[in-house]
Amino acid sequence: MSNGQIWETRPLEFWNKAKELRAGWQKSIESKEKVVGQGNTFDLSFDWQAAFPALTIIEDNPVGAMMQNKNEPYARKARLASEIRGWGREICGYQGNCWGGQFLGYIEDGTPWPRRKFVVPMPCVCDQHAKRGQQARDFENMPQWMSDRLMYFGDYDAEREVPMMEHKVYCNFRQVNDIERIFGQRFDEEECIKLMEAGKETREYSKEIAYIMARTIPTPISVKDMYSVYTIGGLTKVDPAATVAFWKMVRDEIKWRADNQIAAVGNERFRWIEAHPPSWHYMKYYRYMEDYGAVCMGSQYSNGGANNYFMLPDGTFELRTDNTYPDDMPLETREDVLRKGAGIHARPTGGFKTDEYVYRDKIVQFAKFNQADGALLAIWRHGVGCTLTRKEQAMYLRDAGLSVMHYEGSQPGDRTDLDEKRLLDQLDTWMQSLGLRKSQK
Amino acid sequence: MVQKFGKWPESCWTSDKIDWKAAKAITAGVDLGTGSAQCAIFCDGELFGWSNLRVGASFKQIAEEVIIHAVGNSGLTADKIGVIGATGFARDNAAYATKKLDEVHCHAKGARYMYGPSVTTVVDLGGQTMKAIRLYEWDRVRDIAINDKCATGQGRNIEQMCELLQVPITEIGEKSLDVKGDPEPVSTTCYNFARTETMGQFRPEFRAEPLTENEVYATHMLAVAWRMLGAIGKMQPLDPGEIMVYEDLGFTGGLAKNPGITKRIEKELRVTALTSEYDPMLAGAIGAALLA
Amino acid sequence: MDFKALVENRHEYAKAWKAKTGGKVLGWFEPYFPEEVAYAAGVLPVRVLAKHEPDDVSDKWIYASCYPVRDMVNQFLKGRYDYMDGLVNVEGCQWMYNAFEVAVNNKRKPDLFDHYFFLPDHTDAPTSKHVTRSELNVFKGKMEEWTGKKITDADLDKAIEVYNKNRLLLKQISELRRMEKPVIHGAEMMNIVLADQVMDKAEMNEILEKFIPELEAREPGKDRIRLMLIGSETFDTELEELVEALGGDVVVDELDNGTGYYWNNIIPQKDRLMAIGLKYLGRPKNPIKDNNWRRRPQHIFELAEDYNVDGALVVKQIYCHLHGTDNYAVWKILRERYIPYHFFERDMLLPVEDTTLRLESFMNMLKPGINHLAGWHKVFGED
Amino acid sequence: MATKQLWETRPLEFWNKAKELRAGWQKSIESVENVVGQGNCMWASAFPAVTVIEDNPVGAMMQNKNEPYARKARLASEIRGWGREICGYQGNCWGGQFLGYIEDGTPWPRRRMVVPMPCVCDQHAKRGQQARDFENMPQWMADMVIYPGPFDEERNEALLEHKIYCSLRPINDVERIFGQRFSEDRMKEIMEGNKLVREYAKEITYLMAQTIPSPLSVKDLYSVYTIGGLTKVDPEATVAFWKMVRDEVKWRADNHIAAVGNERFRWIEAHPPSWHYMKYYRYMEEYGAICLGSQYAHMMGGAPEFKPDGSIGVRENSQYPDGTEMSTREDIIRVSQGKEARSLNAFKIDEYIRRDAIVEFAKIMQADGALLAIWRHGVGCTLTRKEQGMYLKEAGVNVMHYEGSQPGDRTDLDEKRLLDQLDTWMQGLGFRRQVN
Repeated sequence: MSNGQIWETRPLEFWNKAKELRAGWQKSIESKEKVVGQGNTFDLSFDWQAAFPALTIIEDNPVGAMMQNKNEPYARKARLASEIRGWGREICGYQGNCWGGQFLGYIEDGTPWPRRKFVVPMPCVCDQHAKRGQQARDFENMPQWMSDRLMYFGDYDAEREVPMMEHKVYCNFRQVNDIERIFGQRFDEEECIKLMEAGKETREYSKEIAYIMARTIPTPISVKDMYSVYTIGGLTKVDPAATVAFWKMVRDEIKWRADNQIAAVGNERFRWIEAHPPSWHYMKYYRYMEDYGAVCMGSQYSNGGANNYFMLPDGTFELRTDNTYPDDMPLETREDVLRKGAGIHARPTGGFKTDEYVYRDKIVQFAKFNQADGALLAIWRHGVGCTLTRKEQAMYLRDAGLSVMHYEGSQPGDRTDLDEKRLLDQLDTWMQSLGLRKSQK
Repeated sequence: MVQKFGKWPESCWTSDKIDWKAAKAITAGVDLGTGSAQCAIFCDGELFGWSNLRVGASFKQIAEEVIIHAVGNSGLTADKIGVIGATGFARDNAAYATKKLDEVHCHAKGARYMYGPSVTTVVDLGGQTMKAIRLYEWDRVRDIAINDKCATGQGRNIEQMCELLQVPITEIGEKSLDVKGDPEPVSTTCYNFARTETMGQFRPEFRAEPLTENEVYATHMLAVAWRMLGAIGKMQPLDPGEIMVYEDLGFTGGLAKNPGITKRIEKELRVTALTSEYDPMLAGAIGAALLA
Repeated sequence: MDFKALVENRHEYAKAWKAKTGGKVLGWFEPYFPEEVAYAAGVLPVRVLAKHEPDDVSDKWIYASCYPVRDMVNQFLKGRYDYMDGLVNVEGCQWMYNAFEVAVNNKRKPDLFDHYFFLPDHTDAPTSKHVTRSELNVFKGKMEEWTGKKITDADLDKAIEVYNKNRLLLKQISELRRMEKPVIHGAEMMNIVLADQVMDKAEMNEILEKFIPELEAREPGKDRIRLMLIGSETFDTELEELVEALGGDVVVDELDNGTGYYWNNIIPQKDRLMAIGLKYLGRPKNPIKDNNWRRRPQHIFELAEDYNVDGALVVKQIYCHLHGTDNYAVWKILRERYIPYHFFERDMLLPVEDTTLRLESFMNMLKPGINHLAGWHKVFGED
Repeated sequence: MATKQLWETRPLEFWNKAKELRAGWQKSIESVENVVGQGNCMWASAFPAVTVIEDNPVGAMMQNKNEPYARKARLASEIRGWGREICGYQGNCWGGQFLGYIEDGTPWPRRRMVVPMPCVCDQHAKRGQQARDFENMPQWMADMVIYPGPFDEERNEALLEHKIYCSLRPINDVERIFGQRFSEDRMKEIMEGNKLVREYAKEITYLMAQTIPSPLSVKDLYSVYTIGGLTKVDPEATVAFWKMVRDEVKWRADNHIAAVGNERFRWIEAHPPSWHYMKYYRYMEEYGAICLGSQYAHMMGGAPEFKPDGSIGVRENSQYPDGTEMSTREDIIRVSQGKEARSLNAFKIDEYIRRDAIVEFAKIMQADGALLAIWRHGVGCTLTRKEQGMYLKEAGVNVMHYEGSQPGDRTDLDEKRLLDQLDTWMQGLGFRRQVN
């Protein structure tokens, strides 16, 4: 091991498989046979879009993020195309990038922008998600469906849940019926049941990964590895069976690394969490921190599985059960199948951005769960859903003994107002004030 | 016996290979139209027998006869048929029917049986109504357009024209195609007015060349075909940007046997219709049997 | 309450009203007629309805035109409307104008009052409201001259209040049809609106105020296919009854004399006539008044969405050229918003076999794609 | 002269000029520099490059020239919802728009705005909508103001303001949207030219009415009557052309040059036949029956009427005196519209204000008979034909009806049956055809 390195490190095997799956997703967007729609059918904790023979649904998050990550000049041109049409500095970067491409009419390699044919909702507390589908339909006429991310404060309220649940089921039921009617593709209920099983299995693996990552020192993987995995099967749609196999492979490799003390960062001395990725073109700041031995454990955004763990008064962590019906539930009609997918609770049990409404201090539990020493909370100028409570969360984390730092920027899909050099200076000040020094290589 | 020009010959067939006594499920479909009535009988999903008769004076009587002719001398009787679906204008006269079905879905299902699963546009050219149906790849109707209220320009009209012009209904179609170019269609398809206008076309009057007999038939066939295009076209997307694809087109009903009409519709829709060995008039009855 | 009977005995009702009050009855043709001014003069405004019977007498005067217009003239010439003391028509459909003019030219009473009210087809210009106010003023003068009674602001206020209340009650009933399994179906609702157009509004308000609680106490009906009716004016409820017999329900209509008749109310202001004028200029547009940037297609879509319809019936009287010309825009909005629809033409006579074939096929076509939830209890047997 | 021909006949010299002007109009529609608008208004020529076309002449020419193309266009309209109740002109012209090409296959000249053509006929009121329903473009609307009875000062005030606004608004908006400067002076020239054209047309109508034999028949008038009105050509050329026609007609009247050599029966019509079947005039001429046209054909001159002193004139609205000072654009429009909101000369207005005016028209034209077509659709053209037939019969004019769809649509017009009817009518009055 190189000098100053405490644990053994090793390249990740699942890395190539992840790249291959993402490439498959990119091709599916440009495919001609498939009917491409904007949105994400993740509202029912599984992906019913795959139950249609030739349908692909894309949310503009991954599209906008990849544009920013891969081709900043094209992303900047796209954002200008959005700005001159009235989307100024207040619009989420992903939205500005993706739909800027639509206004330009071509993607980065010059080929025509793949037009969307319909819009399904991606229910999310973030307003930009709620409004995003409108843009495709304002640009040209296409069918659009809407639904809601159901929200109320406090504990589970059975009375408020009943009409909310009917609303949730109706919105999905209507999308499936109308897509079948309008695009002439038959919805396959059997396939849909298989998808539910696959969705459940994938979620189990992601919970295990989150647990291993959080509770093992040194952590077997860091957030930058998680980022090449975390959307597969969710925002980035790939073949369901491949999704389950991939997540199993990732869980196995991480478990093996944890058992054999293979570390993501050789001289891990400081574990820190974040609220949100940096601007996607500037992932290298993780490596800069790793020079100090500071490994990033990720965020409630990247480690979805961790959100199911809740801290008990004695400091231990309890895994809350899933929001599903019994397995032997009768499934005679399409409505039954979708009702089972919708789960028992209309309101989501918790997780990224939902906590801003329901458990405003959940980030402390996330930090404790990940045995973090510090937190780096980006405060974005726009992207309302990603910035809502960062300052408040910082106060809760400091009360819990963590060292917290903020840095300013626009939003992960937009590099405007992010002074990269100044960010590195801030990181130096932060680390050195905690007594850490960069290891000389 | 006075020769009937405007009548399609009646026909029926019963399979001698299938033993209906061994069949687990016998279903029948009856299509009681305004001009003709059909029946189709299936044993375990296989076509056992069919009949295609003219509707005489009484619908009740034809409802009975159409089954008798379909079973032939196989000994099968109406009460032994488990399920009978009735459709068509006079479906209420089939007292024995266990289920009443609408014509559109019956003709669609029948066309799928006759022309195969690829058919997506079915045009039923009936005696009094004309139905244009668009289907999904699976058995579900996507869009329908039905001719205007009155029965002008339908099968009944052609039958009357054949009586008037003393030409058999089986030949008027071919003859109407045997012309150099289609002259302008007769200006109306309402039979009462078309009669005088058609007669007028034989007269050499005031700067108008008299038409040959075939050309007179052509003027009438084109007028009727043009009227049907008005209904079929209503299923077309509103703006020319998306011209609807008509490739898999199947004709059913009596006028499907009249090339003078079908060829002219195909020419205008730039498509060639699918063919089948079954008599297109049976589509309604076959569909009713399969859907019952 | 049998509203259909009220519509059918409208002649007897009007005669009884005349006997009881000694007032005059004023027949109107086009639905843009501002009845409030006539009501303020103590006159009973009554809509001239058509019914289907051979138009043997009117054929001499009118060629072509839609059938209701021919039948209105036929009934007028046969004396069915002798109890009407006056006729008024508003600028609108020309066939309707012709019915009014032929009736006036064949006065069955020497002193038959007639007036032609010019409400601009171009309803959206800033000057349109001044034209309407001026015409209202002229009409008010004519009413005063005809009835010999001065129309004061108080009379106008009272009339506005009665009519606003009437429209609100009708809308109250119509809102009940937005619920799943509504307690009132299309035929009964249309009969209520037709009765409303041929009766004294004050009397009708009392009836409706008694009727609404009864309605709200009713058990919800069966789960039916929810249809919307778009197209020419109707004079009877044969079509709605046939739809209900086949398992559907006309939950909302965009008819000129249906929802269009009671959709918006007069917002009182100091200048009463301007208030009345703005109401009629602002009501849902009928085809001749829907120009420039087209408000009718958008209104159709909003009704379809509010009442959660599964499909639309676009039904037009044969030879109704206004709704004929609007077909393009109506079909365009229905196709753009992916609302399935079936178009057909009708006459006053509704052939049952032919229409059943259409409606049954259309409803069977809709059934596989219906977005009606069976609901929680059906799936799990719990309540 | 053919045997038994009573008067000398001579081909018309203005015929070629008329064809040339019509061809110029056709080219102006297809020109790319022009902003082509649907509708009809006097002020269009005061813009440097604006052409307005009402679909009447387009639909009529399609029916007259190329029936298979017109039939295909009407089918394209029918499948989009315009059935048998829609005026033939509208079905033809906008059917061409749906098809996307005109009869020779070249792309259909797209309209880019809609200006109003105020007319009592509902189809005119709704016609502009179609262009804007098909694709987005600016559209302006106006009303044909009507109220029965004599001139009503009180009603006229608000109606006149409405009429002025609806004329002024499109001019201002066209200038703003299409960036073409409206020339007030040019507008004044057009108004002058228009007055002259109306004078000439009025004289032509008078000469046709009051001269036996008539120097001109309606089929000649039909190649002239829309020039400068529905068929917009250069204003100066319009005035010169109408003067030329007036002069030739006056010379023919003075020298007893007849349109129909053996004129023995003068008849009027309410409306042209289906435009593909103009030959029925010649068929009647073989009986010596000359058609003097209809209020529609004579619309350029205005509606003729007997003045109180018995002389023949044209219905007049009270106008501003000549030489009224017109400094602003609004002044010009006010003067052009006159002082009366309701225009007595508007075509088809008789159906509202003087349903028996056709009797006066027949007397002025010294007509012996009237052939009133009753159309199945085209509401404005058919509204009162049967009633007018009754009034004419009471006035001693011999009336006959024949059925059809509308001049732009030959559906339901049985040509042979029409000729049989004409034979019965003429032979019933004792005339025999002289087939030379």
